[in-house]
Parts: sequence; structure tokens; C-alpha cells
Amino acid sequence: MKLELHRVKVKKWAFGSATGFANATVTVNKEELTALLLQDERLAGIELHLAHPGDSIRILPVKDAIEPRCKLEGAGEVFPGYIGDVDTVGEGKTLVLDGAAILTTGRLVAPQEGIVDMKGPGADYTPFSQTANLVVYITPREGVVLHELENACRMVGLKTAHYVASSCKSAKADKVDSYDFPPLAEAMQAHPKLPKVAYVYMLQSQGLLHDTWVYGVDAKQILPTLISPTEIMDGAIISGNCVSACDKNNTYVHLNNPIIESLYKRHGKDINFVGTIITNENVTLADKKRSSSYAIKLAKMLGVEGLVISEEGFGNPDADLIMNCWKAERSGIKTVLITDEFAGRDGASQSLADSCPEGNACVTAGNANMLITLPPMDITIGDLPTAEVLAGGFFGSMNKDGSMDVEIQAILSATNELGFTRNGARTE
Amino acid sequence: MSYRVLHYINQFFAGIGGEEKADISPEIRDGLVGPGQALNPALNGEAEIIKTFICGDNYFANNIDAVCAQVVALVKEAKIDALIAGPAFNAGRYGTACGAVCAAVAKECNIPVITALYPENPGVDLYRKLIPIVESSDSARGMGKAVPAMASVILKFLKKEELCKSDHSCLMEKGIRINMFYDENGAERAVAMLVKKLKGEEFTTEYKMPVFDRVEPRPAVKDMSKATIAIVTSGGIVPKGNPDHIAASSAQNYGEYDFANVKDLLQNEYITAHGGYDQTYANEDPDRVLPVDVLRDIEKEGKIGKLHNKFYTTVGNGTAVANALAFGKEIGQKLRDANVQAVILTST
Amino acid sequence: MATIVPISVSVGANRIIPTVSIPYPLGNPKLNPVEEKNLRRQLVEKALKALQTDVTEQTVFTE
Amino acid sequence: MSTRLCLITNNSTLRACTIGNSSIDFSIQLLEGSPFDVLMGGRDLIHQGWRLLNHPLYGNFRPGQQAMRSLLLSFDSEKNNKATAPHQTKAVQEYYDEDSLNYIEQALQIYEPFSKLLPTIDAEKTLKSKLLADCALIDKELMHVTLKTSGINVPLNHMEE
Repeated sequence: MKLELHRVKVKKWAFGSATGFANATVTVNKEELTALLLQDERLAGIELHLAHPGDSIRILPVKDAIEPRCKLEGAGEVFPGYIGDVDTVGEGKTLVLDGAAILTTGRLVAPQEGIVDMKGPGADYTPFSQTANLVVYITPREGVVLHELENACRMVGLKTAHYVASSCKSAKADKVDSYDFPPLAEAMQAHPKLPKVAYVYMLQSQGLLHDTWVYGVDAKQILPTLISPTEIMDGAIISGNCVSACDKNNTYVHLNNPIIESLYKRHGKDINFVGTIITNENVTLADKKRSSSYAIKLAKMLGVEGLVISEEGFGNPDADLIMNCWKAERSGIKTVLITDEFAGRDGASQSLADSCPEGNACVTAGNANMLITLPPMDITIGDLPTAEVLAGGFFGSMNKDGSMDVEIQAILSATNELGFTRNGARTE
Repeated sequence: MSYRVLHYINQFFAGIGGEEKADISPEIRDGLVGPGQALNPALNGEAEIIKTFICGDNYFANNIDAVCAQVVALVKEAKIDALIAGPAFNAGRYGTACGAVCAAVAKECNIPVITALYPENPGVDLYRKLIPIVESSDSARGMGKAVPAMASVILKFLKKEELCKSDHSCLMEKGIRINMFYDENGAERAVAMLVKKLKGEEFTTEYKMPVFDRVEPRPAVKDMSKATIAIVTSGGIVPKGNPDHIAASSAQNYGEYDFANVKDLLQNEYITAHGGYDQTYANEDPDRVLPVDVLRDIEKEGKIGKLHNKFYTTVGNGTAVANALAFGKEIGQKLRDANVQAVILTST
Repeated sequence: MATIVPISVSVGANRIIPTVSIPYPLGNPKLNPVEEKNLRRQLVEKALKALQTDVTEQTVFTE
Repeated sequence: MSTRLCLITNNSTLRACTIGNSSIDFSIQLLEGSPFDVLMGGRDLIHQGWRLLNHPLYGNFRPGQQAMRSLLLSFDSEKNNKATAPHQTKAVQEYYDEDSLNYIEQALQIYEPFSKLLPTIDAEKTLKSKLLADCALIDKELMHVTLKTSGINVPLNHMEE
């Protein structure tokens, strides 16, 4: 499957009369977008805000981050199952507003966090302090059940991203990246001297606010399967996951999966990147056994010698990660795991809940319990944690001067387990 | 004005004697004693050992809190700026004493401390997270290397200067996870690691999963009817009242109890301190965890030479591996000193 | 002597005797006192036998 | 087939769960306690041969951020009887499920440092506090699949009725 990503470099957002792109700026017609989003009666109100790198702005709790994309050529539309129909995507040409992001916010449930600071020490720990952000603050309608609200919020993010991108189709690409993933028969013959490698992509799938969707199908209900990286670049995988902010994969990082990027960069030089296997992280132990055995069986059927395995979340998914690891290693496939750590505020506790001796090659995105003090910001977009949440120690502590002491666990993508950031840890 | 340094050493390095003098009580001398004569010049005039605190290893082991309090008091009273303990190399009780004294002084007086231990020394795992420890060889032959390293590190702490690369390389890992920003993102690091692993090249994992080391199996006991057998348990059986306050989980110590004239562990005389299982059955009959009744019968029938008169116990519930390692080494040492030939280790 | 054999294996024990249950490794409250002590005796004798057996690798003694 | 199911929870909104197939003995232990108490209760059952059906660390919250915990366990009497026949000398060891033991011990180690800070939850508190009501709702959602696949009917959210 061949896909070209036409990347248009975006520096700024602005509000104006017509939605479109000109000299590195995306202009948005506020009324038009608001009206489009309010067609969904589950929502009572929509507010649009702009946040650029360096602004004294704090956004929380951020529910999802999405990169504006739409198809230019090829079958279907981005975000199949939601915006596009359910037919296979991942071929042709896709427009990408590079450097821009849509951040949805609005508190669905009390214990929910996800901080993005556009400036200060907190900005170092989230990739979204470096993107120009259109922030959509959602006010749900009273009495709508949580399931429906969660779906409504997810749709707001995807509709906004698609609406903005499709209004900029005429923009000229600053950079075109092309990706080519041949059919398996061809892939297996290619680069005979290079080791065949695949990627096991674990998707959070535990239940409401902890879910991921593939072509609109809830990942809890899939058996592990093969997917082309180009389908992922067209939004085949989207996030409904609100917890925990530091290591949930929002839609933005699914679209821009850095592991696929790194594997593709070495494809044909050091490795033969033959496939991506998606699998889930369910709550029931039977599902964990079934999915980990099924995913590793697919890797054996592909005849790969090496696997990168990325986890999403911690605790419960540690069990799936460890099962995937030892099942692969014991069938002769070498693995590297990417995870994050919960080693306590003093960094002295056991980082992972589960372990196996076969896990001798690990990359980590750092210790999520590290405490950090975030100075006050001039503007806050979204909802501060309720007093009850703060009292219960669910979030961290607010100081009199308006600053906050929180663990980086509360910062969006701070310890992202796809290895999206340069964050990590070492033993001292 | 040079910094005032206190030096802690044991009876052996003070030239007083070996094992036979291990029970001597603390003695404070002015100036340099033993290894102090090599340490002082290494401080090249910027700091000076003005007092030496000497204590027998056994005396320390039996009066840990009291001796630590005495050292702390001396540090305050003599306005000491830094404490150097050892080097203790691979001496188990001396290493634990150096670690304990440094930890107490660091906590109570908040002044720089340093010691030097061989990696296998039990003191390492007990104190590595609390104090800086220079890695030394397993015997006094390593004095020449350990002394300058300790001097260089303690001077940097005193002058509040950054540790240099060679300081870092001679200090032992604390085992604490510190966040840092790498040059490449995590994905690139992972793919690079996989390429190396596939080629069979050397790579360093960013996180080591806990792996337990293997031990060589000991040869079989030749004549059981002449052998002294000891019993040790992680099931937490202790005399009523848990005199040594062994914690129900994450135990920080172990107990040693004499049961020479005990034929059977009776309800209400022995209990379990273990928080990891329903205690009803062990409290009803502690023999269900520590089989004293059956072993006494076997001893009477002459099937074993002798049941060692002391049993060792701790609580194996969420115990830090480092602590368990240290307890094991110490208990093993004590049983060997009491020439026990074999041990039955029970756990739940 | 331990109830959870796989853990004893993973931590490197060389001579392992599987025992009855976690809350009562060397007994069984469902038995009367005589039977229970007899069960304990069997288990301890297995341990002594294991101590008199040369092993070259980690060995679980079930007999 | 397992003949007994037990749901241990401090989430009162699960109180009204019922079993579809009446031949299965289904019991609910509704604790007035913290998540740590629920895990300890689960541990004692596992030591008696019960088996976990859901992972005790479900949900991506830290112990201090989730007031509720639920464990669904099953007891396979056939496996248990075989192992614990008193007079057997050979199979002396009682049955226990290794994975369940492994996961419950890991969970307890992670929850232990929080054990004194976690709130004690009861039905009345859950109704009164918005935060606890949200926690209860999320907890029920996360347990949904496990309960459903074991043939247990989960009551509609009382807000929805």
C-alpha cells in the first residue's frame, strides 16, 4: 500500500471570516465551526480558543489531541468509521497540517487530568507545548449519560480536525513523505540479507474512558490482527482514552506513531520491516492469555526474527506486555519493550508491576511519579480539578500562589510509551 | 581553615586485635589511627582527621542505636564537618557498621559522609540508597585505591563542588531511578536496541528487570546422624509480642531466637508477624510454619546429630530484594560461625 | 520447603520441597492432630532426604 | 465448569448484580472498606484455591486516584477436591492458581504504600459524593465485560433508570 503525506507547515492559528490556509497560518471561521459542532444535541456549548508555544496558557483536562488531516486522493476519508466510511484507507495522498493540533477539553468525570502548559517547566514534558493548538472547550448537555458524552467529545475532536484540514486542500505542501508497504509475498522476498522485524502495537482497551477504536470497532472486541502503517496514518486507530494523561496514546500520537517512523527509516538498511500487529489489553485474564498468544502466533506466521512491543498504560497492561515478551522470546523471537515507570516519588520503588527474565531489552519513557511544580499561568482553558478531587489527593496540590505540585503523570504524553518524546530515566 | 573530619574504624584496623577483640566498647582518640594515616595526607590539607572513633564489630552489632547515637553526639560536640568510615572491604559486620554510622550521621547532622565497601558486602544493599559508597576490592590490598577515591569525593561534598567523572565511576549505584532527556526519542532508541540485539552486539537496557542470581548447589550432607541442622523461615514466626517488631510487610530486619529447651511451638507462645496470609492457622499451631515439634522427635531418635539452638525468622511479604539479600548473607554467616552443616528454609 | 514452587525456582533455590498451602505450609487443619503431625513428619523427612541428595541443578523433590 | 463465583467489591452500585444461570452459586461480598481491603479479601480466597477472572490492577488510575476496586473470582471444586483429599500422601499440595497469586501479590505491593491513605467507602458515601459516584460508574464500566462473560447481569446505572 502506497501513501503520500503532503505536509503543510503551520505556525499559527487565527480567527477570521473564512476557514483556510495562507502563509503558515490557519484561519478559522468561529461561527461556522461552532455551528457544525453544535449539530450534536448531546452538547450544550462549544468555546474555541487558541494556544501557541510560549503563551502563558494552561489547558486541562485535555481529553484528546488530534492532527488535522484529510484525504487528497485515494479511497475513503480519514478517521474511517467516524468521518470516513468503513472501507480500507491508507493509499493515495493525505493532507497533513504539520505543527497544528486540535485539543479537546471539558471535564466528563471528576478524577480526570491531562495538563498542557504552553510555557514554563511543564512545557518540557508535553509535545503539545510545541504545536499551535486550536482548543475546543466542550460543555456537555445535562442528563446525557457518560457513554454518549464520551462519544460526543470524541466526535468533536475528529470533526474539527477534518473540517479544518478539508478547508486547506489548496495549500501547497512544504514536504511530501511517501510510504510504501508491499503485499506480504513481496515483503518476504525483499532484503533477504536483512532480519525480518514486526511491531506489536498494544492498544488500551479496558472500558469506558480507557478505550481505543480501530475502523470504529472497539479494540476490546478484536482478535489481534495485521494492519498497514499507512492505514494508521489515515486515522484507522483513534483514542477514546482519558486516563492516565502521561501514558495514554491520544489520536495525534497514533497518527504520528514514532515507532513506525523509526522502523520505516531503517527499513531496507538494517531491517526488513514486514508488518504491524495490533493487539489489546483487556481486563479479563482469559482475554490477556488469548490475545498475547494470538499476537505472537501472527509474528511466528510472518517468520519475523525481532519485535518491538509498545505498551499503553501501566499496571494491568504490564501483564500483557510481559506475556507478549516471554511468549515471543520462548519461540525464538528477540524483543525490545517500550514502557514507562512508576518508581514512586523517590524513584526507589519497583518500576513495573510484572516482570520476566526474558525482558532483557527495555526502553522506558521515564518515571511518571516524579514531582514537578508548575507556576501559575495567566490563562487557564478548561476546568480546574474540583475541590473534592484535590482534597482526596487524586490530582496533586494547588498552592496559594496559584502554582501546582503534581506528578508528571498528570501531564499529557509526559511518559508516552510509543517513545514519542526524548524523556527517559537512568539508575543513579 | 581546614575542614574537621571524624574517622570511624573497627578494632582490627585500630590495631587492637581481630575476632577475639570484636567485643570492645567504643573508644575515641584524637588524631590519626590505622588507615587514618593514609587518609589524612590524601585530604591534602583541605581537611584534617581530628578524631577517630573506634568500636568492636560485635559490640556495634549488639548496640547499633546506642553507638550511632554516640557518634552523632561526638560529631555535634566536636563540630565535625564530615565523617569517613572504613574502608571495610568485604568484612560483613564492619561494613554494616560503617553504613549504619554514616546513615545516622547524614540523617541527624546533615554533613557529608563516605565509606568504601566491596560490592558483595551486606552493608552495600542495606545502605546504598541512603549514603554514597565507594566501590573497593574485597581486602585491605585495595587500600591504595579506596583512600584517594574517598578523599576526592568527600572534599567535593565539603566544598559543595560537582562530582567529576572519575568520582562518579568509583561510587556505587544507589538503585534510584532519575528522569533525564536523551538525545533521541524513545522509539529511535528502541529500534536501535533491536538492531543491536538481532546482530548479537552489546547493548545496555534502560531498565533492568529484577533477575535472581543462581547459587551453586552445596554437596549432600554425608552423615545426617552427626550433622547440626538449623531452621530458618520467611513465614514470620516470632515469640509472642514480636520483640524485634518485624514489620508485617516490607521487613527491614530479621529475628534470632534461642529455642534450646522448646519441644513444641505452642499457641500463644509463638505467633506469626507475617501480613501476607490469613494468620489464623499459623497462630493456632506455629509448627505449621516452623516444624519444631517434628524436628525435636527426629533429634531424639538420633536421625539428626543436633537441632541448632537458634532459629532465624523474617517476614517475606513485599520484602525489598536488597534487604532479603543482606539478611541471607548475615544469617548464613552466623550459621557457618556456629558450624551448622545444613539448613531447612520454610516459607509460606 | 515452599508452597509456591515456581517462585522458589525463579529465586534460585536448588532443593525444593512442595508444601501444603500458603496459610499452613507444613500442616492441614482439616486433619486431626495425629494425622497432621504425621503429614508434617513426612514433609520434614523429605527435606532431610533432599539434604542428603547431591544435585547439580535446581531440583523439586516430590517423592 | 466452575460451580462457584464470588464478587468482592467496595462499589455499592454493583450490589444488585445477579447471575443468569441459577445452577452457579454466585455470592457478593460488599465490603465497607478501601480498595486495599478488597484486594486482601481476594488474596485470602486465592489462598483457598479460588481463581481471579479479572486483573486486580484494571483501570489506568493510580491507587490514590481510584476509590473503588472489584474482583470476580471463581472456584473450581473439581480441581480443589482432587488436591486436598486429606489422606493423600502424593498430591499433598492444595490447589492454587499461580497467575491469580502472582497478580494479587503484585497488586497488594502497589496498593500497600497507599493502604493507610485510601478512603473507606460505603454505599451512603458513594451516593452523596460526585467524585465517588463517578468512580463507582467507571469501576462498573471497567468490570462490565468480565461480569458479562461470566453470565452476571449488571444493573443499569441508577442514574439511567
